[in-house]
Amino acid sequence: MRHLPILLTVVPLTGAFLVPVLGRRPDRAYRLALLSVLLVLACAAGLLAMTGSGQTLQYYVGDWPPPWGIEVRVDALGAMLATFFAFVYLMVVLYAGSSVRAELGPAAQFWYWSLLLLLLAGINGVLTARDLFNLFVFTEIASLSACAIISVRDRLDSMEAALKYLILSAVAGGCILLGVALLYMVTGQLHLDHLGAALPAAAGSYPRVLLAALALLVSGFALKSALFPLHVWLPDAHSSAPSPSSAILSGLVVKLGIVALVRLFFVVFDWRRLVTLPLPTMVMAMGALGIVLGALFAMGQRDLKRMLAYSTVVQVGYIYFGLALLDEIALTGALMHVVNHALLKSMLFLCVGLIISRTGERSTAAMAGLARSMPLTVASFTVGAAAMVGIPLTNGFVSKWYMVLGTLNSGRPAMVAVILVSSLLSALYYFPLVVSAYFGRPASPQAEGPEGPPAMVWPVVGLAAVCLVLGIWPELPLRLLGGVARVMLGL
Amino acid sequence: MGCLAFLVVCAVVVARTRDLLAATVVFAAYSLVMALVWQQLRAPDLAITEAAVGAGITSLLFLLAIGRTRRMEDED
Amino acid sequence: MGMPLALFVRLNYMAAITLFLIGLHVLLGHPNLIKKVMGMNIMETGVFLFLVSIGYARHSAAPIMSPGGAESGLYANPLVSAIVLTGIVIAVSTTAYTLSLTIKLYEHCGTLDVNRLERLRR
Amino acid sequence: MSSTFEIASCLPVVAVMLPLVGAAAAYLVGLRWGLLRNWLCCAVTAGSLALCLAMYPDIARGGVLVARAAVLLPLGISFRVDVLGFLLATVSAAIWFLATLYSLEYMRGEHGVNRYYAFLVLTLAGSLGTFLAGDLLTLFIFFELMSLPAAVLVIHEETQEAVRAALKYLFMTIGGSLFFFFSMVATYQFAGSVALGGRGLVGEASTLAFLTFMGFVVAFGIKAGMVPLHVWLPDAHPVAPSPASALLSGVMIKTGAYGMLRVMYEIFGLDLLRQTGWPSVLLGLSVATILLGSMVAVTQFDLKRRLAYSSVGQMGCILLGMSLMSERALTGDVFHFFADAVAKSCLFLCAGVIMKETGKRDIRQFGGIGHRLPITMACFAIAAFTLVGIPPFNGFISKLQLSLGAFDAGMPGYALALLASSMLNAVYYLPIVITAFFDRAAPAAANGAGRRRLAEAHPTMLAPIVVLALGCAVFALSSENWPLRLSETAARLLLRR
Amino acid sequence: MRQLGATALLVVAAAVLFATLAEAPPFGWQEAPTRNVITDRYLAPGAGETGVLNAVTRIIFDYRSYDTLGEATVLFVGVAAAVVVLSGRTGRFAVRLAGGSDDPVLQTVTRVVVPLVQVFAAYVITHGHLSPGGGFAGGTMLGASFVLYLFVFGADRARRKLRPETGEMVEGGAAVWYVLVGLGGVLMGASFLANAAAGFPRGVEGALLSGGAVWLIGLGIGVKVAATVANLFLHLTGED
Repeated sequence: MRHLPILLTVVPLTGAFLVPVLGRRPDRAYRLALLSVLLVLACAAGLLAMTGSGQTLQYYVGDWPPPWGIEVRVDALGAMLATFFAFVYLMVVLYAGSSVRAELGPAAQFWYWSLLLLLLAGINGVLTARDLFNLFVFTEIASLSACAIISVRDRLDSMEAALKYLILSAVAGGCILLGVALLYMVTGQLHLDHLGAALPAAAGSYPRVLLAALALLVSGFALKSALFPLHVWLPDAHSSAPSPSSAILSGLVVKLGIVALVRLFFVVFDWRRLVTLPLPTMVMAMGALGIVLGALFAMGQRDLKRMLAYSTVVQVGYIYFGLALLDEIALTGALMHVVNHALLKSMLFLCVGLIISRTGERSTAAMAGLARSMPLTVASFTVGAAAMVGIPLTNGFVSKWYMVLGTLNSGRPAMVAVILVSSLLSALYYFPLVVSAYFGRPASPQAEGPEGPPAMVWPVVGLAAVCLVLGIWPELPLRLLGGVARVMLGL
Repeated sequence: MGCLAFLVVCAVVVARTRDLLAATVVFAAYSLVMALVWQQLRAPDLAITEAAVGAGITSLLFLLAIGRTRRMEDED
Repeated sequence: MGMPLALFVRLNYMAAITLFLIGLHVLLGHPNLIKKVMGMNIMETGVFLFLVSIGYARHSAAPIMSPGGAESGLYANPLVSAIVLTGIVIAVSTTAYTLSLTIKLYEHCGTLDVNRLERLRR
Repeated sequence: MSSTFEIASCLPVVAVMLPLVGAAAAYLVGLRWGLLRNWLCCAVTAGSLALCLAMYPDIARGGVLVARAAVLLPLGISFRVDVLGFLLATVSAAIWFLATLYSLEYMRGEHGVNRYYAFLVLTLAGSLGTFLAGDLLTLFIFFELMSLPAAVLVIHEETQEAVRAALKYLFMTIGGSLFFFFSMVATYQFAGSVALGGRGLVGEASTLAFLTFMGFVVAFGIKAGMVPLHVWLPDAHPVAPSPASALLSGVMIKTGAYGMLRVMYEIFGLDLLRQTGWPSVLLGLSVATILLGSMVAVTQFDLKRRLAYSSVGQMGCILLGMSLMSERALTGDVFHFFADAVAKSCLFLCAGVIMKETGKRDIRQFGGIGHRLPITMACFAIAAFTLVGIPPFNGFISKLQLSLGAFDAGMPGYALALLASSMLNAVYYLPIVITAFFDRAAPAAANGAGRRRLAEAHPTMLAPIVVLALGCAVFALSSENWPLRLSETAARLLLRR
Repeated sequence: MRQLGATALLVVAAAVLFATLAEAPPFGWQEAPTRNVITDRYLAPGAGETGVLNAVTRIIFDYRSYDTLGEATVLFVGVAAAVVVLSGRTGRFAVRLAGGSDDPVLQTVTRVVVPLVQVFAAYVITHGHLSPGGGFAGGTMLGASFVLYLFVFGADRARRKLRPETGEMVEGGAAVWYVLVGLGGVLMGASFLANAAAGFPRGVEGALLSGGAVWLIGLGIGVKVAATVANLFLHLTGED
């Protein structure tokens, strides 16, 4: 049981390395992927149970104590995110099991599972990393494998989108590494907590170097997590990828930049000193811009997947907005929204994947009158839309409640308008789809038969069910995240 | 000190030149001199690795890429 | 007058940052894909040069210990070399993947120019 | 009656859960057996009416029923039934039962019937929950649970016009709920709790408090059809099937006014309102609502659109009554809730019969239908007289109390507004009744039949109309005006706080 | 427009970075902040705690071997993605490089040089913990020798010598080997990737087999990098 923190990353790695060893057999690779994800979910659930009472699990890799060796630490936030991300991963792998044959090229059939497992390893690595350079390495693994699962689709637009994403993530990687170098130059430490301890002394003699390092790290991770002005790569990347991949990209990969910045903001840099810098207000402004302009773009889209991609830009802006408030309740709300959005957006992308695979059309008009032939999918889409808008009894409402309360608590009542506008804008581009699905006239004659293979439909329904359950009984995640927020803010 | 100047010149040449093959050759030279600089900065491991990987594999990759695409940068 | 002297003492850092900026400029500014990948490599080697320069100390020896284990002289910083080694391998794998994407895109649309690719896709 | 003590009871929880579960059951049953589903819906609505009535003994003794159901968020769902909540919940359950009975016949042969019944019962759960809610969060949740499914009722016909009206309704409702959300969170910020029934949670008179008040005004204004925010109402109500519009106009827009009432007297408190004078905003808006709603109604010739605009007018009276802040005005206001709910739903049900039997929507062609549909038109007349405020009916009592209340509050000018509302009501209701009964228009000759046979509606449609019409009259005539007595107690409770 | 934007970004970044450089610790300063308690332990005289003379290899394969595992994964991801993309359908503008020339001089020289390179590569891999070099450099050289063979004798003969399937299998196998050595530490009661703590024999200082797990991991990495490079170039040339 002591080794659970490291197993989170090692199990998917081993699974990924075993895929080519098993020979070029897609079905074997799929079963291996399923097994690995199940194991990861079990590990994550175990960790969540252990860190439930707020204590954190430290694991020294290679038995070398922190400043010398690398430490892997799992706190309540890491455990909870790992559990929900692993659950989403399980649903997506189940979904992809039957949807992948149509969309992928020949060689991709079995490499796809290896790349998915590598991405999961990268995600878990970032969630549990406690060493700055280790965080960078796992962010690179995640970014590279994220590009890979876009370009597995043997089509021109996927490859072009993957290339654009790859080049921008290389730029981000360069900036982050330079930031790490600057920090190491003035403090000599790489472990997050020791770095945090050494910073005040270094700030005395090298203030500008630290500012440059902070700027580079923030812009690098913001570029990787598509904060507003740096989001240009996201719509192409997430809309041209195969549906299971876009579900993971929008749901999980985008959150890695956010988790990394949360670690940096609250563990390394003393956030009370950050308040004096213009950084929080700048991030808040970019978040607000992301919310409004992203929503306007989303309304203009005719392609379902591009609309969902722009909606991701909005939600990332929303989360950054909550973080930048530097208020305990808003932080709880923002972290809760990281989980909510992971569940919601992956479910919505899988819904759209089902709709596309059944009607063959990607346009928003494809949803007209679909409720009769695809009842379960449209019902889940409705739950997703309701949660995005923040209707009560969905998990979206819970995080919206905490975000607005946090905004008021931090003494910025005017900022509440931004959050409310984001809910209204989400309604403006989600609800017409739901209404047209239930009450519209189907354009093309509906194909008969069930709405999709059960292995594709039930994961979608499962995700929707979890969103509702989180909406009705949110106290477990909230208690955990409340504790994490208090610890981070050092209250 | 001379090597650093050479490196910067190589980088500028790679940036300016139109002919990709020439750029690749200059890039190989750039990697070799970079390996030399690292050896001077007392990092022999990196010197060997940079020589093998930077000059070797990366330049080879560029050559193959140019082989399979086109040589001149500005298209008609 | 302190500025040029301060910079002269840190010549290596200046060179490294210059390489980083040239690489960044080529990566973002040039339309040709292969030129972009070269720019990416130059940018990353720039960062690596910066890192190695951090680890260097005047009159220090390479961090290889002699079996006798006697003297404890001044050695260059080994941690920096480890970091750069990892960085080099990351750079190579990114380059390999980007170049194969470039080759495939060229196969489908016959151009390496990013603007033309954009128009073709729409 | 002055002291109130809290009785823990599960009646409110069961009353709300029954229609919730009933709706799901009705939908599932409805997939196979239509008839069984119809009776199931009637049973469910009747059951919730019975549950509400079962609360009467405790309420009569002055008790307040309290129940904490599930724990949701830090605040949890809680119910708190006092006299006002009980009165409105019982009235809405009764009207829902009658509307369900009415739709058995009305919806025969229509499309999407299964969905209609399920959402009809679901909106009942929403409105009951709103009236019985014990804190703002529960009120917000059931407020949403009522307004969003109502969009499905509005869109029932699935015509292009219905879809547009429903979308407009949906977006305005969501906009309204955002304002409500902001104000609720701000209240939580001020007082650390959102429970109703207190003396007044928001103590200070800061600009944020005013913003919170205006947030509530906008949120409930949209639902209640206050003038600048009423634009969705004249489109949505006429498009919906008649029993649905009866419920929409009769009960659902009342939840908006009810919410405003609760917020004004239990969240902000009487003395804070008097000290800051914020209700004057509501006074101005309600007068505008009365005048504009009634005047536009006069110009409408489509029967349902005229009724919809009349609802806007009547809501203006209710909003006016609550912002006068005098005891008699409040009594009149609560009674007017009751009177308008009964009368307006009766009118809409009659309109349904008229359109179903004669197929005509334009008032000018209503000549002589009084002879063909004597009972319906008689009930229509009674309900119309109630709303106009002609003495023997409920309307007169509430208008009287409201005017006296205006005098008590020292603002006689507003009594004039009430008088104007009655006059305008007369202008657009009475002509309908007159042409229906006394106009020898030509339709009789058109179909050439000898003596026009009595083409009255199906008894299950007529019964609800008659009961509602009696509801308008019997209480005023009978010695023991039960709803009025309850209204007085409610008013005293609200002010005493 | 893109050119203008890039230049503007260049100027701003240059100004910021050069300003901060002036304030950085001087180059080659012997009391720089990075020379602290951490580097003192890394630079322990002799074979130190890990039985490895080369301080950099100590860090790569023992103190921070989790980083190296991550980095081997990055290489695996990069090449796997490249392989997937390259084996897609061929486009209209495809240019195939089968390689290979029947020039006898070239072939004989290659036949002589390739084994030599492989011997040197084997030396570099196995002596990673004693002298500069190590898994990565040696592995790359091993891969490069195969690529030389590939270019001279053509893709088809190279594929006969090393089929892509076996290349991938060796690559995956070596990576799993690395993880297994790590798990070995777990089986022996210490934590993942433990070396001395897990009881791997430190061996005689300076001897070929000293350094316990470090030597095994170096071997694994060498084979993995060689297989990966070979696999990449196999897919870059020849029919797929």
